[in-house]
Amino acid sequence: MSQASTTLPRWIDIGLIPLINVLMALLVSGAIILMIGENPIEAVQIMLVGALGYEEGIGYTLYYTTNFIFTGLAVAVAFHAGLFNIGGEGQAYIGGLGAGLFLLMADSSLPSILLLPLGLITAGLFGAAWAAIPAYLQAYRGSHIVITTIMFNFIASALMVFLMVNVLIKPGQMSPESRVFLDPAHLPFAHEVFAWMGIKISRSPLNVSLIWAVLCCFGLWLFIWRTRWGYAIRSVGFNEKAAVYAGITPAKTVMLAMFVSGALAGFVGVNEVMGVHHRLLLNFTAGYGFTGIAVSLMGRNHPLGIVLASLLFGVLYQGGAELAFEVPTITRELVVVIQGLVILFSGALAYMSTPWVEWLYGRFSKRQAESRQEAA
Amino acid sequence: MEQSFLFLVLTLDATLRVSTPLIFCAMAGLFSERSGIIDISLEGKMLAAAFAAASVAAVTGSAWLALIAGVAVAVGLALLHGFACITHKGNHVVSGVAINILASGLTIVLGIAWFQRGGQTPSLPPTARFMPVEFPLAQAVDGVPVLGTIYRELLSGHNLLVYVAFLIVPLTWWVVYRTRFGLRLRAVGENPTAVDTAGLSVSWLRFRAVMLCGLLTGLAGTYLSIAQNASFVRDMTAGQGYIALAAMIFGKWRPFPAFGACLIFGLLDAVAIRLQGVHVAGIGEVPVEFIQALPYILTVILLAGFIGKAVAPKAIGMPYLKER
Amino acid sequence: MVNPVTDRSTVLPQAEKASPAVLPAAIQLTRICKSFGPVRANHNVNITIAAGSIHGIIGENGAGKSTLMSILYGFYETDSGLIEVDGKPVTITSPQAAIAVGIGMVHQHFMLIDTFTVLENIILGAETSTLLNPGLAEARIKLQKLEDEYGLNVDLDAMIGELPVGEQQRVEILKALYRNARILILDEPTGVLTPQETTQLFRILRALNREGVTIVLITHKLKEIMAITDTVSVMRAGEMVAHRKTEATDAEELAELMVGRKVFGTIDRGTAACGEPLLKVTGLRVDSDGAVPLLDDISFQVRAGEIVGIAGVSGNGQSELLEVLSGIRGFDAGEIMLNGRQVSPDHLCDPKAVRGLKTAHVPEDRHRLGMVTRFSAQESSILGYQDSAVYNRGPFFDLSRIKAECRRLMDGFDVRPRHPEILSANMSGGNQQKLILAREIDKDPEILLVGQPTRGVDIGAIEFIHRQLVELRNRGTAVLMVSVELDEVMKLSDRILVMFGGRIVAEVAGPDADEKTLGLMMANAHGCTPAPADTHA
Amino acid sequence: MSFLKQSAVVGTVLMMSFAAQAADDKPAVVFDMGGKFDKSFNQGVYAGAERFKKETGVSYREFEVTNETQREQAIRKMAQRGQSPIVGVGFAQSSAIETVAKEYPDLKFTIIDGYVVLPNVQAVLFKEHEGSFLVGMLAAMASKTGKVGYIGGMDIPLIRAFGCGYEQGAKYSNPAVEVIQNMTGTTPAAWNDPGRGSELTKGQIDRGADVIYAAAGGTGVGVYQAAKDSGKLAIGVDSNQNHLHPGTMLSSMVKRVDVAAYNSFKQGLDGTWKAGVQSLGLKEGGVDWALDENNRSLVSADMEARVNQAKADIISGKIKVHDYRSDNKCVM
Repeated sequence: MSQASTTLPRWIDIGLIPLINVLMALLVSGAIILMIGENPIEAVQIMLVGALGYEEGIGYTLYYTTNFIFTGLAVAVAFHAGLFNIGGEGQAYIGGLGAGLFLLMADSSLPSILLLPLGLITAGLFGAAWAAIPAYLQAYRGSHIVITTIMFNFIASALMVFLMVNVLIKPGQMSPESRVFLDPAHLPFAHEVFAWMGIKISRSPLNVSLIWAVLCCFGLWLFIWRTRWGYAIRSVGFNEKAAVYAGITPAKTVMLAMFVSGALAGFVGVNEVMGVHHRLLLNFTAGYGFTGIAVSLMGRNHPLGIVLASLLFGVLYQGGAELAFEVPTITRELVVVIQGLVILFSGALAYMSTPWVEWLYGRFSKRQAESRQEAA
Repeated sequence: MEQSFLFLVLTLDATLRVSTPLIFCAMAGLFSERSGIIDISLEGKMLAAAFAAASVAAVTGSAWLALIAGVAVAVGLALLHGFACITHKGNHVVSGVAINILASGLTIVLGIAWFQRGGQTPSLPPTARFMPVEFPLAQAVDGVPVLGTIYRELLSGHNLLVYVAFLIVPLTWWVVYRTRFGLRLRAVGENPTAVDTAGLSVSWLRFRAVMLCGLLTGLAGTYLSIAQNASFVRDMTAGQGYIALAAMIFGKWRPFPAFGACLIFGLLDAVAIRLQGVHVAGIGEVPVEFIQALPYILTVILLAGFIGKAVAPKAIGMPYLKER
Repeated sequence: MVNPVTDRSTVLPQAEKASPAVLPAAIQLTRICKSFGPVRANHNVNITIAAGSIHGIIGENGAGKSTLMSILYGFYETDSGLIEVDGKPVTITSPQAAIAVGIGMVHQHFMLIDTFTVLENIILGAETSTLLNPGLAEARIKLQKLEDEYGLNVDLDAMIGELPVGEQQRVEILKALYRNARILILDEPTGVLTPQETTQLFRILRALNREGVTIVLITHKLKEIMAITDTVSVMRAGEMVAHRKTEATDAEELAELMVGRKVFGTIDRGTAACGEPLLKVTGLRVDSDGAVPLLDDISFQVRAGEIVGIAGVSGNGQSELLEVLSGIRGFDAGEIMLNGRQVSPDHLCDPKAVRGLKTAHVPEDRHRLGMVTRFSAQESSILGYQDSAVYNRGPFFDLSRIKAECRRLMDGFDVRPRHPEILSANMSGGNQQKLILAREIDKDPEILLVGQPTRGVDIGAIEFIHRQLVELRNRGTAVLMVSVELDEVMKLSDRILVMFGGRIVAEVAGPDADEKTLGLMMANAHGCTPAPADTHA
Repeated sequence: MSFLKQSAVVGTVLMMSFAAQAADDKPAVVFDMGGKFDKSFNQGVYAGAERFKKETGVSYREFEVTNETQREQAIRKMAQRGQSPIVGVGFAQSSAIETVAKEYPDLKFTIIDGYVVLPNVQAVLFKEHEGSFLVGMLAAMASKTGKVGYIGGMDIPLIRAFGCGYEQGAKYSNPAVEVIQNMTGTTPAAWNDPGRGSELTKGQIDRGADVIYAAAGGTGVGVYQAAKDSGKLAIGVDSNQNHLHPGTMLSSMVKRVDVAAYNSFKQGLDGTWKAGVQSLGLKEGGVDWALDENNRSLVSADMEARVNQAKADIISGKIKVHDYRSDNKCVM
């Protein structure tokens, strides 16, 4: 790993190789599309046009991107502490529950200016609290966080169904959904915001959560690389013993990292519950927590990379929906397959292409040096 | 008395059926993790195997060909895991997650493409399945109290793979602790450098371990789709791979304790199924959701309370890099 | 195959042996090159090791000795060059191939599995049957024969993790012999041994040599080369710089060849001007999982302006003592006074609080404790002081300040390259150690705890570090130093405490110490406490 | 860059061709998350739509949603293309239909299993409790042990309504009957867990149940299989599933979502489509019990007569079957 970074220039290491990995994943996906009898090139075109070709499509793409930024950052911050948080799904679920409970309680008594920030904070706190339990068990009881966070996904789901079916369901309603929040509790949609400015754009679920997501990226970057807490998190992640030597308590740091991670995952609830659906309902997390793993891996756990990877997955999700719309034989699960392939190639096989690239680069730079010599 | 005894026997009987895939997967995980390869892709391999077995059984009508197909696909995925973790020194957990997601998507995409049933495979006739094996005299001993009931209900009348699962446990123990391969397997999970300097190939050992893991998850998947059930249904593994992994950790990476943990989880599930909708004195009806979540809650509690810091093989999850 | 190499200083290896003229060289390496990226670890290395000899290879850390041996043992493939064993060209691409041509290796870090028995460890990879038990029985017979033959006594059924290191090393030797090794390579074998154990090892090596085993000894200790080898080769910066017959050279010449310049062996300490006791330990005890405590009844004090050295074979409680004093590890009984403040298990017993008592700590293992190798140098340079107001402005790091401070430390301690943004892992061992030392000394500690101050550090840097420690002591700091290098302890200490089995078994004034008596104390020849050490540490 | 441009061109072309298609009367259906092969109501709608296509030769556009947000997106996309009528399947699509229908007042929308009142929305609801009541009676009559079972899919009010109707029917026929109820799970995975369905069934059989009714989508497959393997009876749901295991399928509670979808499409084509809420019970033929050659031998003449009598009584209002969804309570 370190050898790769010492012999190759940075742009190859963090630019070209990830790109090659994504391309390989897409190539295999293309083969699968061929296998089920469709034209992959056409599929790509439909996807790109569907995701980026018109206003509404772009809106949806960015709406998905918002979710992936949150879950990607959540996975990344845990990764920096050496933890693998697979529980983003459950944390997002509970985060949404928190926001929903708060708004159901307070939407008639508080103005927007208080409701929205407090809802956001509640979502973060609920997500964080849900992550804090596995974190506590890892830090103080030695339970493996991968297992416990998976279990907590299942438990969150059960809890949510119990509450939705038995407690929060809107009376007389047949589907397990809460009542719709009052207007002040809605986060403004992008088309609404633009309308205030006199610009008309198509309706889409894109809302101001995206701004919060971008702020979170910047905030997390500062937090990880510019504060003593981020320093502590990275120390524990890289070398726990050195962290202990430095007076950092790994257990507390694990708690901190997971708390931040859970809060970030919980913000998916802000986008979904406060931004789009305006009510509590089941399954609004739709696998975003798991996709966060792929996003974080592709983005190399760096906020900037995560934004780019989130965009890519946003395109994949929206374009994939469009594809399923246009080509009936291609089903929605194809996007799941592509997602799995991206995790495989960008994560587990991240360094597969490195030797080849090194070899090519070696030849290329040699030839360049030779021709330069000749010229001289 | 009679009634509650029968209830007990029948609950245990269900325990056997429910814990069978867990046992296969726990032993599979044990081989992999003892060699130092973390495997959270038990779930995905089992799912893929279930799909392959059901597909082949539907097309050929042969349970045995289906078994071979299920095992082959699971071993293939295991090799992919090995290729990522051993050959390319990728992160084990990430590779596992990728395989799980891939399996859950691909089984449906291919299922729809091949069978046009929304990811489900056609229902299988009994001839294409592993059907319950009736022990000799099972009906004859019916009259014998206690023992007769146990023989007829508990021991007899399971399908072949259930019995195989229960034989796999002592076999695993024997392989791990009584053979040359087992010695090397344990060594490579503890200290791969030592194994390398002893003139053994770390990669080959680990590849063999993950292939064994694939074999056993293949059996688990086959059991699910063509023995316990009669077709493949999307995401039919429903988290059992994770539970098996938890059982293996709970059993501290040792065959018999892991087996015990599988039985506990199986029993829990069997009891939960029977307790659903039952009014518990003083509490009233326990919410279904709680019963559903119980195995997961219990896993968390068991992992946190009983075994505390689980001692994994020392070199687990670490790619083997030759050091200067 | 007589002297085919036209190296300027190749010796005639067959010089004194009985009739080796007809024997081909056990190992002959010709123009071996090996690079890791831009780093040339071995460059045009030529060496001839005569059959039946004891051949030493000496060089500083990083000179390329271990790379060369790894090539011989099949860990690395050469970029170019020829390897011949017993006169025949061979390609060694794996340890298996090395074993097949009769090469055995005892690694610096033992290649043993703690949870296996001795017997299981030895047969691992050389089992004779698919089933374990028959193979074990067969091996037991063969091993007993080997043990008798060479006087190597090891309990075959003992668990490796419970054996002292000396015995573990014997297991490693047995392992090589069990695989019919005729050429035995030992990589820094004495680092973890007491002088007495070293003597015993050498006795075993001579016995093996008498039976016809060729022995290659890799070390950076001149004394050992002089004590046991027939011939010696010197490596520096990846190249072979000289080959000598041991009897035709001396330690000074070898040292010069190793370093490439004259070396000064002594240091002017001046006299100790002891003041108040700053570090006081009374009746300290740390329990372990087993019956025997890790530390038992430790009492001593260190005064201002004094260096107290702790001698002992590693694994006798020194590491634990440093960990307790620096707050990393808790303790079960006793009393610690740091700078006049009492530290108890539930009060001030954590690294941060200990630092607050003006106690600095240069840890034994710089890679695992002293720095985060994946941090930049400037990030490593604030490890332990990351919360200090100097480095923070509000909630954020003051990065320019951190960088400036790091550069200042690098200037003061001659850390190279002087580049605060370099990855810590990419600095040499000596420079890493200097940076850690700089970080800790810079805070003007009243007490300095320092473990293995010069482990893995090249000679030039050793001198520098020693001077810094003495200077610090002269400024009135109380220094407690743990080192397994007896020379170092004797050279620097005003007083020496000897640890064995978790206890302090002797105290000697620095000037009175001599290697022999210290060695006996370290082996606890006086029998103060028969408790075995915890080998886990 | 040029590639992007090129695909933009392709996209424009595609868009234009859609616009051209939109001029025709083109029906569309948006399936719910279970997917069109869920062996339950999505599949019923699919069957109805296919029948329409076969009979009229008019093809339709379809989409299966994968997450909550896509419901509205898919329906709006259909609307943008001028598809009409647009059939939304499942109660969860109600709010999406409501939103989009307001935006496109000229298009026709049909929501199946959902309640939306708008001038351009047709809401089709079913009285599953009535159909379940009948099969509950059948179960109680066929049972030798006096114990019958019900296995639901995901624990939601709709599925509880099935169980509640079933229990009322069983009790109506035999007040002493014991009804064992189980839910498969709490997540959508519960619709596709035949393994668990099989275990639940065996559990119920072990507790004495000998007729088991499943309203659990794909999970039902495991239920029917397990019942067959144990030689007990099972009751299918939504579509007529009697053919799955002739001889052990006592009957099926048929919910004619296929008819609802077919009618919507057909009426759209004929111009007879009408907005408004329809609640389809036994009276309207929206739900029923299935009797065919596959289960003929299991249903005695007496049973048949009694069930049909009850059916008539329900239609006439003599028997009132309580709907769980009306107050989230199961009142006997």
